[in-house]
Amino acid sequence: MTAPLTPVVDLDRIVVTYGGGPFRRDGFQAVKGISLQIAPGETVGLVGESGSGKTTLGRVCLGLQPPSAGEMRFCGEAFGALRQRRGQLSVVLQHPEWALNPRLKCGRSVEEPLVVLGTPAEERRARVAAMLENVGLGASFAERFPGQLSGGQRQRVAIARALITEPRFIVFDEAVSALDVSVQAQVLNLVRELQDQHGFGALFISHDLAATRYISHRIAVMYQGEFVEVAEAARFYGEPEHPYSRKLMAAIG
Amino acid sequence: MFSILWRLDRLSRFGLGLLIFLILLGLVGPHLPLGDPMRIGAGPRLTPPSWQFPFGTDELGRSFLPRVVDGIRATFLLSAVAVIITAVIGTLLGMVSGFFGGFADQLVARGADILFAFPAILAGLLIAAVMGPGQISAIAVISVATLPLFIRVVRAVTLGLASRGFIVAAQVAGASPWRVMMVHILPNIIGAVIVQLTYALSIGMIIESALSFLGLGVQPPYASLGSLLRQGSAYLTFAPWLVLSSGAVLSAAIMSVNLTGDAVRDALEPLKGRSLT
Amino acid sequence: MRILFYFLPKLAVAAITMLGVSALVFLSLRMIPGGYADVLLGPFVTPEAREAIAVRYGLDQPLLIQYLNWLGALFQGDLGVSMVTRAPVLDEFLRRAPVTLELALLALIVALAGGLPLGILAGIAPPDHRGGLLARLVGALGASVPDFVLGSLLIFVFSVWSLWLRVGGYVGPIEDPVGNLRVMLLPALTLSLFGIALVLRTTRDAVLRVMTEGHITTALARGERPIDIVRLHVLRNAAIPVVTVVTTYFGFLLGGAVVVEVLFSIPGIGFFIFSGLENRDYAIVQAGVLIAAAVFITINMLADLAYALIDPRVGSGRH
Amino acid sequence: MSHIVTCENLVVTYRASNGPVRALDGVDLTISEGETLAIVGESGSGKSTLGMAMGRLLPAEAEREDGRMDVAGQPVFDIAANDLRELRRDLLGFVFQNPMVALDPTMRIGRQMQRAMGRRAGSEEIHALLERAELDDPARVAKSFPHQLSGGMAQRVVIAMASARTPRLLIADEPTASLDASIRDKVMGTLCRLRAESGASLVILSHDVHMIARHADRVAVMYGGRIVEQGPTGRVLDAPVHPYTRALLKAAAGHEKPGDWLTPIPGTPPLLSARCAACSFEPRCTVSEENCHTTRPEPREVEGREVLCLLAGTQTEPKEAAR
Repeated sequence: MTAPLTPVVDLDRIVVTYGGGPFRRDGFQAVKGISLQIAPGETVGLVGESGSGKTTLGRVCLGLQPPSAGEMRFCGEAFGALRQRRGQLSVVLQHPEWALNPRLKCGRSVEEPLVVLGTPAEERRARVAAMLENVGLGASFAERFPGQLSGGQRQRVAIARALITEPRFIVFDEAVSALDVSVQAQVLNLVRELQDQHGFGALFISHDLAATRYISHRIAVMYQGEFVEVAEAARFYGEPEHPYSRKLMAAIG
Repeated sequence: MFSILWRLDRLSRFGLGLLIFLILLGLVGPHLPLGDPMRIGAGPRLTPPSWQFPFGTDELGRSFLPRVVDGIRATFLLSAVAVIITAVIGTLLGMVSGFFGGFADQLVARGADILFAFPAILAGLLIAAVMGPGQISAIAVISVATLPLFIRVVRAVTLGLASRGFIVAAQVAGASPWRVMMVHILPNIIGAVIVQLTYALSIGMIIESALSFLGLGVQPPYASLGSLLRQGSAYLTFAPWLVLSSGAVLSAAIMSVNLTGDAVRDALEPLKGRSLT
Repeated sequence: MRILFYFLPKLAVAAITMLGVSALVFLSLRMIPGGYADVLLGPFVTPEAREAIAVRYGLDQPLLIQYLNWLGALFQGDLGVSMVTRAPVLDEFLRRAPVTLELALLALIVALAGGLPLGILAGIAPPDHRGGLLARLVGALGASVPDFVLGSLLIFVFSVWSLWLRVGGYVGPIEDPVGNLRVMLLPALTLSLFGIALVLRTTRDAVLRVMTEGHITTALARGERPIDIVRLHVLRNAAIPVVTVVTTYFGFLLGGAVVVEVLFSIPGIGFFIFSGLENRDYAIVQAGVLIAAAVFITINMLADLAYALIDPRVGSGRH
Repeated sequence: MSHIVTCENLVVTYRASNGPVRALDGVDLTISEGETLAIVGESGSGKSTLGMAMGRLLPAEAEREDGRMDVAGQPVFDIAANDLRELRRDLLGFVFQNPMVALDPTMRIGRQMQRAMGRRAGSEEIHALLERAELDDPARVAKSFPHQLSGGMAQRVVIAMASARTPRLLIADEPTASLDASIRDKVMGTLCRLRAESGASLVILSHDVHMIARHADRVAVMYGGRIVEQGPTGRVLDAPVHPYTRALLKAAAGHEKPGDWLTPIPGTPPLLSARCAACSFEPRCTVSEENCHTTRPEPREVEGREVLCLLAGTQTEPKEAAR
């Protein structure tokens, strides 16, 4: 750990415009010139209401949504194609019922990123077993189908899949929002522990400020495509600066 | 999957049983002691049904029952071949269209629109004009009529899946589009394809028999249920058993397919309804 | 505004579809074995006659030019002439259109009158009610008996016991309205059975789907009567899929119910196209398919418009 | 004080393809006139079933197996369809989780309001009621279709509809869960104010402990289809005695300090198929003893609230399992 670390993700004045074209009303700017750096081992929380552009920004960070303007660098280099970034980044999404392919055994879901990387089968099996242990499930879960698991267990399998290639960056998009309070805490703690172990950078997208500030180091509050406040998470245990952030705080009580 | 089917009600079971019975009959029919479908003068001409000739005889004195059994096989086989080929093509096109979106999607969707705009029997007339009547024309007509159905259903279901977590996760992991489609999308849309397959099969059977009825499908001396009806309709008033027997068997065959389709659909996405009190 | 923004792209798509249809139809005729000249002149043609025909119909030009010429003629209402009678094809079709239109409307009315009420009842019946089973049976039966089977059966019944209705011997509705109805009713009924089944099944499924939606619970929660819930909240929300199948069915009827018209000797478009094929008069088949497809595309466009009127969300960009 | 709701040993099961699911496993509950009761629980705890049962709005596959539910003196599961309809229309008001789903997408708001208020309501009255629900431009709202409103506005419409006929009991199922965080509190405020104006009782069904802490007089915590702890809000939330309530409060993010760790509840909530013969929380409980596994707890009075735990009040300081 010398000098300032190269950020895993470096967003430079990103703009995303949807729509436009014949027979359509004017384009809609979902993201309006946003800059953000995420350091290795850092979790940045991204809160905002539906339609604020936070999911779009998450897609930009994953290379799924090419920005209309601005630049995205990954570990100091231009992002390039997703295929070149195999194994370097991953995602955990909302809706545990759709997080895993219902037709595949969990083991096959978890090993898929390794298959894509071309890891030999023997090594894959060992790493899948180890990773399932790591997320607190046990290797026997490799043989189960998602339909036999609870929402929290499925989200754990999804996290195992996200971590199996030891990626440098993970996006959690509403990853705990659909879970019950008691299970939510299990998953939040798991992510915190795993980050201490593996040191990935993370973007934690959520509409739930309480969960976000618990898990994040820094928080960016997004409103209508722009950041209205970016501050240390601790700030959101006190009195944040922007009036909109304070409105969000009111919901926690 | 089959265990789900048997949990269904009487009507569904009846349809599935009938379907299996008819397919078996068509398969083993030639080996059953029903008589030779091609033997002219096996009995007197146009005799009404009797123990010896359960469906009577036709104008050449051929026993009609073995001809109907032969017709079942021809109708099922021809429609099934056409529909299965179409299902494979339609599923691939629909997945590509729904998954890639953009230009590929426009191309496939517009192509489906164009095919859909041709009324099936009219398309049959046109294709018969170009290719001449016969089985290949019939297969082509069935494909033209059912391809848009597969494309539309598969495209819609794929679109619904494309934003699901496991698809996005696979893309982020760097999986190739082909891999995503084959490993993640196909196994999850196969149910919808099967439902559509049964409906397309029933449409295919209707088209095949209608074309044969018009003399554009299976050509003599071979028989399908439609051509038997055509043959019988010339003697409708004084030998109605020809039309009645082949018509009843044809309707029963299509109904067995439809009921099976309903059963599969109800098993995959049950519609519950509720009371209004 | 909303409807305009929604409808303009639909219009463009319809135009593209029509163009594609026309290209396919054009190609199909050029692909007929033996070529155009053989078709026109029969198998015993001299090379000179073949040449003359080729020049006269522009067959010596590249395919694309031929197509554009043909398309240009189409836009002026020139669908070619019958190879047999030499009469303009369009006139022949327009003369027969009213017969097919009448048949289609009769069949549609019967299908709606039978299918809609049964479908709604089957949809709102309590889950275990016997009516649901009956509806499924009618639906399965209607979708399974091909029109020529039902038609043959009806012809048999009505030719043996000559009840009031008649088979064959078409008379126009203007000369003899009652006689016309006597001739048309059987083919219309034959065509409508499939329609009844189609409308019934679609309506039932759509109603069942709406019944589980949240706003029905809301209506129940504020103490609405069942009849009001169905009338105010179920029907409109269930209408879109029903409109879709009804327009597809109507388009199919208008495209010439070939089999039924042939079976009952109704001198409509379908019958005309079929006899065109039998006489190897391919210009009629070609034009017939083109007209049917155009009618079908137009009707579907009207359906698109109907969606926007039924559901305020359609075309609003939010769904 | 008279009771608007009396619920005794209510058992409700759902028929499912893989066997019955017992959503309510014997619920005893009374709600007083004019009070605000919050029913807290996780998904599958039975809180929604209980709320819907108050208006007998359960889906067709649900069946009342045992017990009774009296609302305004009428046994809702045993009255004729007509009486039930009148009860719902005149005495009950429901607010659902997702207003976009609860409103008919093809009918203008004004017309839907009129259906709720009764035939004679004119546009003036409709506008007035919308205004009371804090909708700024009632004329425009009345002319809109649901999809033209934001989620918050639509929920205010639903709240206005629920209170249209001054009901005696309002039932709100996760009324703010589908709304953006920045407006939740305000919408909740509107609901509570309209309740106060009419003097009705209010039942809030929610998983959000912090939200209800501010609005409810009394809290009932549900787990495994039963109410495991109920009592005055302050007492239950500040000094919970049931191990589940305690664990739930420690697991919820929101009141921890920066850098603290939350204490999750291990395992997953139960799915009952038959009457639970033991304490349904026992498999996840960190303080359970031998007989928790064999004895079905019955309601007991402990420290000013009703608790369903054999051990509550007997252990002074619960043994905490290390994380």
